[in-house]
Amino acid sequence: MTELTIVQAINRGLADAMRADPDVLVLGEDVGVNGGVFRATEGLFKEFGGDRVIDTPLSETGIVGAAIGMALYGLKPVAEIQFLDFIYPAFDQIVSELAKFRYRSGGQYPCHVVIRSPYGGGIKGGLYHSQSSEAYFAHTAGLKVVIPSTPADAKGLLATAIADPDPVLFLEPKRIYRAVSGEVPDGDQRVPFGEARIAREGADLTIFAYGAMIPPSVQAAETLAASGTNAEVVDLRTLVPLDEKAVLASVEKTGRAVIVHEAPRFCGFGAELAAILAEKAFFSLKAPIQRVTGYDTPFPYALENAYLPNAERIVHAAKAVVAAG
Amino acid sequence: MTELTIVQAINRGLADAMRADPDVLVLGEDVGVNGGVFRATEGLFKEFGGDRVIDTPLSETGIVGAAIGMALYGLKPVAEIQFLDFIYPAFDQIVSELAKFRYRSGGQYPCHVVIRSPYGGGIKGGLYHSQSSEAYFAHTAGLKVVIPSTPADAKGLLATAIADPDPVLFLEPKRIYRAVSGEVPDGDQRVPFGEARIAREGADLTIFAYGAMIPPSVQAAETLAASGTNAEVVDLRTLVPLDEKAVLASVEKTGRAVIVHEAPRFCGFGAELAAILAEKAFFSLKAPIQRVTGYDTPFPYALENAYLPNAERIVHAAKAVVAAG
Amino acid sequence: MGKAADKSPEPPAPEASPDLPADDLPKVYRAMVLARVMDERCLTLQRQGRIGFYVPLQGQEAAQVGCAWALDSEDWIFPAYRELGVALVRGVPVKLLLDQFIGNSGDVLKGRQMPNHYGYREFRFVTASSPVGTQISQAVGAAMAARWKGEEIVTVTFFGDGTTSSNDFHAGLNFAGVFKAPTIFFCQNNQWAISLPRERQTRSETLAAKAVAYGFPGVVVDGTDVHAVYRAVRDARDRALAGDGPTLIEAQVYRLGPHSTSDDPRRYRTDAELQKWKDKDPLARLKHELLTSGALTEADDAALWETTRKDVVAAFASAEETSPVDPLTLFDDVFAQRTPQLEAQREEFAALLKEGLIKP
Amino acid sequence: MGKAADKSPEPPAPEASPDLPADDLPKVYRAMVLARVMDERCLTLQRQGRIGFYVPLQGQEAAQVGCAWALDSEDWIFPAYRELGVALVRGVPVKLLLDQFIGNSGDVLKGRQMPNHYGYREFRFVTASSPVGTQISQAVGAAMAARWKGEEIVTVTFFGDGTTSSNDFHAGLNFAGVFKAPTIFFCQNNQWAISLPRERQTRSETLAAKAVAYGFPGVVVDGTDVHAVYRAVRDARDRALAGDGPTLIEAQVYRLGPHSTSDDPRRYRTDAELQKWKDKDPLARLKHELLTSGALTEADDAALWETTRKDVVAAFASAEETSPVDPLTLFDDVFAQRTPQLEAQREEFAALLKEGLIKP
Ligand SMILES: Cc1ncc(C[n+]2csc(CCOP(=O)(O)OP(=O)(O)O)c2C)c(N)n1
Ligand SMILES: Cc1ncc(C[n+]2csc(CCOP(=O)(O)OP(=O)(O)O)c2C)c(N)n1
Ligand SMILES: [Mg+2]
Ligand SMILES: [Mg+2]
Repeated sequence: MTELTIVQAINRGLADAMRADPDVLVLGEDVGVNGGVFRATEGLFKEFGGDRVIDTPLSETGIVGAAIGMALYGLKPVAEIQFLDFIYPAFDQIVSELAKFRYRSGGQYPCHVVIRSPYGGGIKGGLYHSQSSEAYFAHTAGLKVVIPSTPADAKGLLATAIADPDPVLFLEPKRIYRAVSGEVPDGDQRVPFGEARIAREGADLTIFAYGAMIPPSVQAAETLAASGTNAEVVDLRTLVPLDEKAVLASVEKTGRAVIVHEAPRFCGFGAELAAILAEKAFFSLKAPIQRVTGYDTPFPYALENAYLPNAERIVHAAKAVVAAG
Repeated sequence: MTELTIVQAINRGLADAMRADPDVLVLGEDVGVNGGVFRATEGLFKEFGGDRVIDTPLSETGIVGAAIGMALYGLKPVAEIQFLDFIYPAFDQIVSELAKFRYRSGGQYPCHVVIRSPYGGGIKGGLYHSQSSEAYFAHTAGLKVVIPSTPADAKGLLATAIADPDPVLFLEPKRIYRAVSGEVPDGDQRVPFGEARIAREGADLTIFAYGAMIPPSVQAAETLAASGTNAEVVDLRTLVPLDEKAVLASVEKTGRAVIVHEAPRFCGFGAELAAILAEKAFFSLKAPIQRVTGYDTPFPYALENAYLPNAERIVHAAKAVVAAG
Repeated sequence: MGKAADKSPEPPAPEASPDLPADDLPKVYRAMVLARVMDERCLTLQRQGRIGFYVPLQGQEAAQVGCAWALDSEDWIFPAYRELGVALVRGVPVKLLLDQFIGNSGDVLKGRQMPNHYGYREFRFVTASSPVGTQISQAVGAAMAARWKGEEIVTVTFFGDGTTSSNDFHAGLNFAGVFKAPTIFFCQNNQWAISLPRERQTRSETLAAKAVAYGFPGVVVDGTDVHAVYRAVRDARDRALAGDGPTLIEAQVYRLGPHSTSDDPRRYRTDAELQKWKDKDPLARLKHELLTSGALTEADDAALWETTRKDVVAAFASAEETSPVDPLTLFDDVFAQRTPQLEAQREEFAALLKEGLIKP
Repeated sequence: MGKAADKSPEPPAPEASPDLPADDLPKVYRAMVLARVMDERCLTLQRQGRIGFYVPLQGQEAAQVGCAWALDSEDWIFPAYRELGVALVRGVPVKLLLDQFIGNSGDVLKGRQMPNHYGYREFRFVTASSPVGTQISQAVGAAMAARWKGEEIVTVTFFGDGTTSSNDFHAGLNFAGVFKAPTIFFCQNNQWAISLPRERQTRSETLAAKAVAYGFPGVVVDGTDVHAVYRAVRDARDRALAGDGPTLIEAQVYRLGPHSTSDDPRRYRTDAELQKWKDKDPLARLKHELLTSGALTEADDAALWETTRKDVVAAFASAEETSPVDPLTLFDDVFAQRTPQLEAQREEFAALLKEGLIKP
């Protein structure tokens, strides 16, 4: 066990994977000499050299296209997109190619690629350094989407992602890169995909969240406890594959759901959770499902704190749900 | 009134708009001399010339980027993306720029742009000539998303789109471009955004659908009528802005919902509808909501008919919902 | 050897160009004939509704076969959707291709893609997709990987004149220049991108000249001349393996047929232009050469066409008899293993299939 | 006039180049000083936590001011995020810029964007965004629109060396070439894209040479020489308005400061390199010229710096006193009119705000 922040856990995870497997390499903008703008790749260039820690030209199209080609040839590239907001120039490669290659080739050409990217608000980054666009990717058949919220999960899920033969989008909650630190098991400890984590147990209501929304969700649960509502917090960890079993089991127990994410509400990931509950846990539900999310506007700058879900809003929604039935 | 197919209605709508307003122009691949690969722009090049019906190089990035620039300067470009499957090279321009320009400039720079694109399956187009990726765009704050299902709506909604000062993604159900024909009012008859159309009235169950899923939904409703279930079919017409009132009103009446779309289920547009119902019509709902959708795989070729929702699947789901409560 | 695009930084020395071995020429011709025969046949089959769609290559046979001939079988091909000639040189059996065109159970791709979008790992021919250009940056990544693994191969990517406008053309060539990737960019300038003529695609003087922007050589070759193409590709391959980086080759050809079976070229180009290029038919050119050299007689030629036609007809008959794909394969290969969600959808699907509510 | 990039198809004739009027020089210098003063001040303010972020322009003043000086006030600017010098020449008041940096109620953008991402329709200075390159193809569309409307203006788009690798660089320049758009592509090659040096961004000999790929001229200018920049831009503008199409200008400069306040350049570049370019400081160069010509004395200069500093400090004090943005504006300008959904969210938000559950 070592005490690490999330960004340190990721850095450690990358180094471990590169040491263990010569086919793993890292590429992206400023990932080499500079060690990444968030220092997630710090030290890798020194240890593994410029052929395995590749500073690329400023082209996300090229980064993902090249990563796919490398994977087709048998390597296991880990590409960094500097901010999730800048992934869109690579969207064609991701949606048309990365997600579909195995399928359209009848299984001949899997794409063993991980794309890492910091996502979300909370660093006063405005419209283009704050987005949380996981829903686009979760809707894209053929991609796995992973979002850790603790240092241990960051390392364990990253190890699983790098070992996974399918493309994985690994989203890092940059707001808590350094804010959260915790014990991380040493060695190759993997956290499996498709298993949610119960961040807090409870019986009266379930709060579903992931990534940087876990801390305010847990905080909300604690506030709620004071007023007699015992909330469960489910950290989804992997959006695809989703741990539907855990989602349903929790609501079958609590009968109430509040869903939290930073992304705009409309067609956000929370919609899918609500839809699953409305289909498969309908008779367990005692009250309307509420979503506490970013608003349906672009991400603001000055009003960032007003935009992002906070513990107060979660508590407010939870109370409304409890009051409703 | 004139009897037109959907593609003829669109062609007519474009010509009318260009005649009425010299600031309207059309650009895209093969839209000029060739009249568009689906002939939606047939005749426009001859009437309006190459400066207003612009054959562009093969770059969706360039098409949308240039259209934005034109709009900033005061024109009203209507860009064609040849197939919705090919919109991804323009995704950055659409998501980062088109959708956010008005907002991020504090209202100084609206983007009066329409992007037209044929979408959906049913023409044996395989992975790349069949996609139905409306959810990506509906999740993008700042974009309007419109999908007509009849010739009259095609013309009326297109007129509204071209007059709208905000960016509109206008998705055309290519599968029924020519299959459906109907009466279209002459002259400048607009269909407002944000008003769903009741394609068939009913009291027992609501089928929500749009675009090319309207015909099988109506067919399903007719089959259901034979077995005593009176289904309402709601044609959403505009996904953004959504006619939430009509959505809720229908389910408040019927108590049951089946949601139909071609796109993969996971995080598809249907999830949002289900989430809205689970939040705001919870106490009206008598039974679980079911979604009849494409599967969570890339769009297939040989198995296209097995993939696409059909009337039988809709009937099957509707019966299950009715049986459940 | 075609002239180097003016302004290329390091034009390869034409004198170094190796020649297409004379002994190979009859085989090269046979490959070109096979491609042409399949093309003609498939256009007919599409009209008859026996295949759903087809993308012809007529006019581009010398470029494709000449290029493929200059490669090693270990080299990786990243095609667009029109490279039938390359696939045939690679040795992909005709029946296997036709299985793909039908999308039956013999199709390695399991019926997942439109005709022409095939690929065969066994033949190092990467599965094609429709979005133009995406293969270009992938080919560069693969070349970087091969070099990293110490394998002495090149990757070759095919694309058209229109595709030089794509994002991946720019990204791929730039990466290749920066990383000196052992990649050959083989652009078949067939003068049209559906209805857009080459001159309206870009104002660059030649397409090969675009290599200047990425700091490596670009060459123009007459793509109806199988010798010129062969030499240019051999040169590029040698350069790449010597560590000197990529080359852009512009093979000037003409698409004699429609863009695809959905296209009607009479809407946008003239008969006169078509005729001009028909007079430069690459098959006629090579046939003339072989007749002149005595490597072929008119009688040989007639026999060749006849046998080839028979073979293709027989292969299609056999492909048509091959059983359809199993509908349950719909849920395979999304991931290496089906997720619980996919498993559940598969069960739901299987039940509906059984009840006859889904008809594949 | 800078040398034409070798290989440009139609290098403009240097003899035609108009000169920067001597009378303007003191004003040009004043604009450069103002830019430098604001830069120094904002770096300090950011360190003090009084603004959240800042992108400095030090080293690029001559390029920006020289370019802006050569334009007509009706010309449209499509900036990246580093073009403070251009905004100042356009006449954007310092206080208005500082309001944007704070994101207060005086900000025309309503506090919606990070510092440096401003824009003012009134000054034909289009609001900047962060994703690199997107402004390039937009500038081309606007130029096409202006021509279509019969307006005699050009659009000018600014971007860095790194941005030549972007999708929109390729798409934008290609469209401009094909449509002969009256656009000037003004590339400030400041030698670095965050930590990536120019030589590793692309292997093209110069960035200007990339114009070859699009069939129009590319020129290299010394971006520390305000005269050279002015002449190159005037030439390009004349060409554009004469209907001869776009020009790519590569202004060679150096980013003397960090990429942004989040960056530490010592991680990737040497003091020696920095010193070399500090010796070519564009402000020192112009000052020397003005001292030599007698247009400026050392005393004038000292006074200029002092007044400028005072003005900026005063403007910031006033900006800091300006009230914050109204939280309810969060829901404005998504669309021309709020949709019912946005109206409902706004109401929900207003209620939470009232109850103190949301703290802006
Ligand atoms: C990104 C993208 N946009 C549009 C299309 C539609 N499309 C298919 S082929 C084609 C023209 C391609 O021209 P070129 O690159 O010259 O190749 P050719 O077909 O002539 O061999 C177009 C526009 C596409 N496949 N992909
Ligand atoms: C599409 C995209 N990817 C990545 C980034 C992150 N980023 C911001 S500036 C920059 C470097 C830009 O370099 P250059 O074009 O040379 O401009 P400079 O900052 O040197 O003026 C990068 C990588 C971005 N803004 N947009
Ligand atoms: Mg072509
Ligand atoms: Mg730079």
